[in-house]
Amino acid sequence: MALNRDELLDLYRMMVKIRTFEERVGEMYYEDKLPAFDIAAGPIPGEMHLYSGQEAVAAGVCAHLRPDDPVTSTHRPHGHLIAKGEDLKPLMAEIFGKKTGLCEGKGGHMHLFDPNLHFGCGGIVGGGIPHAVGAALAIKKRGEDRVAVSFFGEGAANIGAFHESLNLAAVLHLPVVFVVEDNLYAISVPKSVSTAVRSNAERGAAYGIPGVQVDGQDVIAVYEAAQEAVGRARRGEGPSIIEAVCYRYRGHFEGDAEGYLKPGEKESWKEKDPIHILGAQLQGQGWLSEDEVAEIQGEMTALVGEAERFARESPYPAPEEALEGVFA
Amino acid sequence: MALNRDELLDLYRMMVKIRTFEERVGEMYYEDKLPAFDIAAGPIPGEMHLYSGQEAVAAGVCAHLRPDDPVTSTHRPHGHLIAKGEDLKPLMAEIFGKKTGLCEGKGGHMHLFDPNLHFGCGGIVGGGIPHAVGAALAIKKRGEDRVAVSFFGEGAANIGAFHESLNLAAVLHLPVVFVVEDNLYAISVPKSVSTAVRSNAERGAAYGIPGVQVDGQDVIAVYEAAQEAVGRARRGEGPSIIEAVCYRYRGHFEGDAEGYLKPGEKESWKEKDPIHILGAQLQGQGWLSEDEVAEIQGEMTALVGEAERFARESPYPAPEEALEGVFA
Amino acid sequence: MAERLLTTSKAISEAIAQEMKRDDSVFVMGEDVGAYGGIFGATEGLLDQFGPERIMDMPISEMGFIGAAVGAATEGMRPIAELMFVDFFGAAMDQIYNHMAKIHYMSGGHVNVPMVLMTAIGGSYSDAAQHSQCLYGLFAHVPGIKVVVPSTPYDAKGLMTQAIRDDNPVMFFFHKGVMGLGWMTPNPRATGPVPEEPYTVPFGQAAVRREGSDLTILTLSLMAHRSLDAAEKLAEEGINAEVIDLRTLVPLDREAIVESVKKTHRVMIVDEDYKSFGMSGELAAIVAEDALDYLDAAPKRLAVPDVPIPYSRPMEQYVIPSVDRIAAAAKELVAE
Amino acid sequence: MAERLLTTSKAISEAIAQEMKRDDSVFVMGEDVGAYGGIFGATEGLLDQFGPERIMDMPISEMGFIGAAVGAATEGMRPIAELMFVDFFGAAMDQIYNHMAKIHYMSGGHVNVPMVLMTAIGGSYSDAAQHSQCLYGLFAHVPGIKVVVPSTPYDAKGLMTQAIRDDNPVMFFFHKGVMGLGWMTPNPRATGPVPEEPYTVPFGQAAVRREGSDLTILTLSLMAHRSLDAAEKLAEEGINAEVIDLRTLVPLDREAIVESVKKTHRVMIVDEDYKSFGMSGELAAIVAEDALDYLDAAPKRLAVPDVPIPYSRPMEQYVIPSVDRIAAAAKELVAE
Ligand SMILES: Cc1ncc(C[n+]2csc(CCOP(=O)(O)OP(=O)(O)O)c2C)c(N)n1
Ligand SMILES: Cc1ncc(C[n+]2csc(CCOP(=O)(O)OP(=O)(O)O)c2C)c(N)n1
Ligand SMILES: [Mg+2]
Ligand SMILES: [Mg+2]
Repeated sequence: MALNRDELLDLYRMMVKIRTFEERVGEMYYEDKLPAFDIAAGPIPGEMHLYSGQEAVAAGVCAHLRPDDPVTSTHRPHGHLIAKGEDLKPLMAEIFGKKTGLCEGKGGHMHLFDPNLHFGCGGIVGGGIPHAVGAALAIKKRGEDRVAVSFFGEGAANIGAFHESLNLAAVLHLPVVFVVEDNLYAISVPKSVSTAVRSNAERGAAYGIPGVQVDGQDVIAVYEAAQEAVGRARRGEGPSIIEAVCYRYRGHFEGDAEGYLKPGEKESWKEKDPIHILGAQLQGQGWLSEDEVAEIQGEMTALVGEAERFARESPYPAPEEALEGVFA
Repeated sequence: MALNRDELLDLYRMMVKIRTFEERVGEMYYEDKLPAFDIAAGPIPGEMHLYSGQEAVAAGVCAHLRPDDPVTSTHRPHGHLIAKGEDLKPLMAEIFGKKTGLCEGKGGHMHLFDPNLHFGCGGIVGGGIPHAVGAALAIKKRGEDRVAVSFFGEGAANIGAFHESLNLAAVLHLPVVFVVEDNLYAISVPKSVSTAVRSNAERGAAYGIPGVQVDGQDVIAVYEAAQEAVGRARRGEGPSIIEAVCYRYRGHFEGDAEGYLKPGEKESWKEKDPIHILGAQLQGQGWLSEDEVAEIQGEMTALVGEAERFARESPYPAPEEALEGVFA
Repeated sequence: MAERLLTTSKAISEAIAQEMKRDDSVFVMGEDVGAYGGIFGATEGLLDQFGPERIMDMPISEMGFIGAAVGAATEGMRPIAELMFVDFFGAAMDQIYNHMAKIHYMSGGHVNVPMVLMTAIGGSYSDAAQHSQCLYGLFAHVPGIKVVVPSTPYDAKGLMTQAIRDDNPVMFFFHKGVMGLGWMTPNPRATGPVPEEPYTVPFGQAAVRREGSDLTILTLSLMAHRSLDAAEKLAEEGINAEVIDLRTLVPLDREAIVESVKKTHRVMIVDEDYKSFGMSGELAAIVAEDALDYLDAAPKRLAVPDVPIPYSRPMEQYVIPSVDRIAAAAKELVAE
Repeated sequence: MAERLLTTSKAISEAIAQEMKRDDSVFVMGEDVGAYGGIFGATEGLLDQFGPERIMDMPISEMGFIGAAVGAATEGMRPIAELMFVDFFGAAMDQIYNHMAKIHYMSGGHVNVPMVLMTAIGGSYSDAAQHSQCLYGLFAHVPGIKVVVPSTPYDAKGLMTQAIRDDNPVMFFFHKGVMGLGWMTPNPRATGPVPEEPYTVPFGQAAVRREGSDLTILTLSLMAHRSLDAAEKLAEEGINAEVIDLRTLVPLDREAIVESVKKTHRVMIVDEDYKSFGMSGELAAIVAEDALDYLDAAPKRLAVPDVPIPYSRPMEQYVIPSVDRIAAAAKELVAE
């Protein structure tokens, strides 16, 4: 089922939105940290894992999701949350550690929760996978047609929680889709050093779950694979696994010297940039002009700028608020 | 390669030895515990998981092992340790909690260690699997031709440690054999409730490991599968997984009311008893007379009796010894 | 009408059944919780009443199913997960303490994780190093988990009901020796009066099980039983021990502790957990902080002396506080 | 000749390199320990020296590879495994405490597990609830693990050398803030004199970092640095603090603690771990047990107030003891 212009433009716009957000965060991250880099300094302290380059995965999958579909993400969560429909302001404010942030400054960039969007993430590799299974269990128990999705990296597919989660989802026949983003590395460790199998999609067979590997640079391929998997789950036909092969542009985290890359590797991936690929397709169809490209970029830059302003102008939480909220 | 008479008789004798040991432990376990069953009472206190019924697996696999081949086992370890060549006396004494026990009374039935036989086990499901991988890593690092073997139940194949261990063994191409004893249940939970796949041998594909499922009642089938897997490992050709389908006769542990069994189930398995199967084959070949059957049984009964006497007559450790040996 | 007597295990399963009837979102996940009824009987009879959709046997995958309980809880269900023995927590600890315990806080209070993680603790029956531990002190150390450790059938029912209704993650530690199981060493204190109708016992309120004037014994779970038995012996010798059953460690009834010590001027902590860096240290520290000037003797700690639990009976009995050792230590303390 | 100055991270990697040269059975397993050199530099340069057979990058599977280290150790190797952040221990805890810690004891002393598990601890740089914890108190609670927490480059090298040579499992906790990393907030105490030749620092010997007479500060790791800074401030106001760096929690130098408190009559514990049921309680309890009559004031504990570590800077700075708060608390204590 071919996508129409509006659908494709939505995907395009979403990818640009994510990219614009991430690149701006990446710029601001270095404010007040240089010349002698101090991770604790600046308006955005701490670790920072950005999603630039992988936008097609979040956009292609989340295009099929409703606000009430639970999504769990990782230490690299902004793209998923934006694609899920988050307002950039509270997201940016949280990254700034402000009181107006999604989590009132307690969570930070790796720990973003939005109950309205049924979104959660965390800094522990594999930690979110069982949560998606549990959310799917809740859905099944209530007889709803919601679908849970768990995003995680190819590195996470080697941890026990992956195995236990897929097995549980399969034996309980739950409405959940596992999306592996194979961006080739777990920090510096390439997939070839961490597993002897080519594709994590093939691991589905170990649980009785259908699996497919797709080109994660091609948002349409991701969209189509997700359509099938999400559809299957929504119809009560059980879990699926998708592995999308993609690439992260900015290293594992900001400050990563990337000594482990092969020469020219990143450049060659940038030639397959997911936004450019879709942009070229749309332009080829005559569905996107140069002006529109600029317009969309302008719109997203403005949105991100607004979010930035909101975050900067928001107050910090009072120090003593740290003592509140351990228990409900 | 057909087994000769001596090889088959060795397998037979080993199975009888294990069975005789287990059944005697099972009898003694109830001493001083009845009429009002008290798990803490009697000469053998605590939980007791016996191996009766599964002897073909331990015997068939360990026939290929040398004393210096590392083996890790589970909460149901006696059979593996006996097949590995353990003297019944210190084993029995440990089960009695005596000072002369393998572990001087500190370990007990589920925690048996013998560095001379490179044997270890433990009460945590899946806990021993990574140890076998680590032992195999040590072997590989030293360029030795030893082989590590890990025994565990089909229930353990659903825990994360299984996944992580198989993945690690595969990517490091280690000399290790994973032996899944599928005795249909994890305590009361049947395989169909705990996984959606038929055979854990198929899970090997998720790691790039060859896998095979065999009839665990047929010691020759187990022997042959193990011959291939152990040989592969010894030649440096990497890990394998074997799943042997078998049955435990005495419930999960002593005292198990077995309310979860289907009617007639145990009886029908007893008709496929591994000792009887091999015995009948041997008798059919004219390699084993009725007299020899009785003689072997008599020999094993005597051996177990000696072990029992040794255990009963041995002293308990002094209470204060509890304080020693936390650190080397 | 005669009081109804129940074992602790029946009290727990009754609490779960009543809450399951009251609230559709409550369900149970665990290994052998169905047909088997839970290895320690905490879910006995529930499968027949509620069926396998709500009493769910799990594959052996504690990280997976406890994590799934977390995910179901954040979606508004109220799961009760059973970790068969607390000793297995290491197979699930990431979900327990990085997720179950922290999500509410990390979310800025916007997400609740209303779940109960119940688990069996304790030794004294030769189950050795990997099946005999208590470890409640470890969970009380990491913030975000309510830690409940009942000693009586009455409390077990009321605290379980409270735990299920609580909007926070609650760990519920039942000692195998207080459950009243037919196959454990008989313990008359494991059976007691339990009202049939649902009721709650609030968290954070210690129970003075026995009033006394000569020393305060701070304890909980099976050690509360042994301390009471020891107190009876001590009474015969004219020593009057006050026995305080803490019931919950998080929240902790600091006031009750301090008040009692201010009255008796002597304190002994009886703990089946490892001695160092755990409950006994915390309680002694609290007393030193808040009642220093009232102490006539140094606080005394009786706990497992920082060794794994040995298998063999004489060694195991030596490391887990017994009635005799409690009484002896109390006498020493009073004589100081 | 001028003393050679190293950062703590270089001191650690040097200790590892020297022991690897000395002993073929030593090797390193961990995530990003190879080309990356360890996220906190503890294995920097080792891949070039020893190659990927001995400096082994691992898949993300802490249970698997830490368990494999246990298995390799029982076969006579001496693995050094790195758990990237201590916060991830929950993914491996079963192997750490049910196997690594207990096998020697359970085997009746017949099997050794000579391995080092090194891990990064600590916060103060907005890495939030899942990447900022200390948790050494939790590992000190479970028997069978030696717990080493260095604060200086000199100690880090000597304690690491000792750890590798030790026949027991040793957990080695390096605080990110004491490593002297180029990308962390600069800390002059993270660089210091380190002899080039191999040497050991024995376990169980606290270091008196600063002598004083008005109060004793018991601490370790980054909090030792902050306590020393606070002590300098206090000195300006005429308060003379003795600062004791415990260096190892298991074994613990109980004598040094008690002796110092008997001298100063006042004790404050400064701890970056959670306050309750942890190190600060244990140390206060020890003081109450062994030096009750010498105390002129109740022991004081400054630690993370039982909340997960919040992300936002003002909140994080509020919960982790700072130089100013240490100084203020000390002043209060002395005034009591
Ligand atoms: C259990 C656990 N182990 C290790 C880490 C440290 N760590 C954070 S991200 C990461 C790599 C993750 O790789 P992958 O899953 O492929 O995701 P990616 O970063 O490539 O998006 C590692 C090892 C962690 N956070 N949690
Ligand atoms: C991590 C962990 N979870 C649960 C248990 C409790 N338990 C002990 S044996 C067992 C069943 C094991 O089943 P399986 O692996 O099939 O071995 P079998 O008993 O059938 O030989 C369970 C659940 C445990 N010991 N460890
Ligand atoms: Mg990756
Ligand atoms: Mg089984």
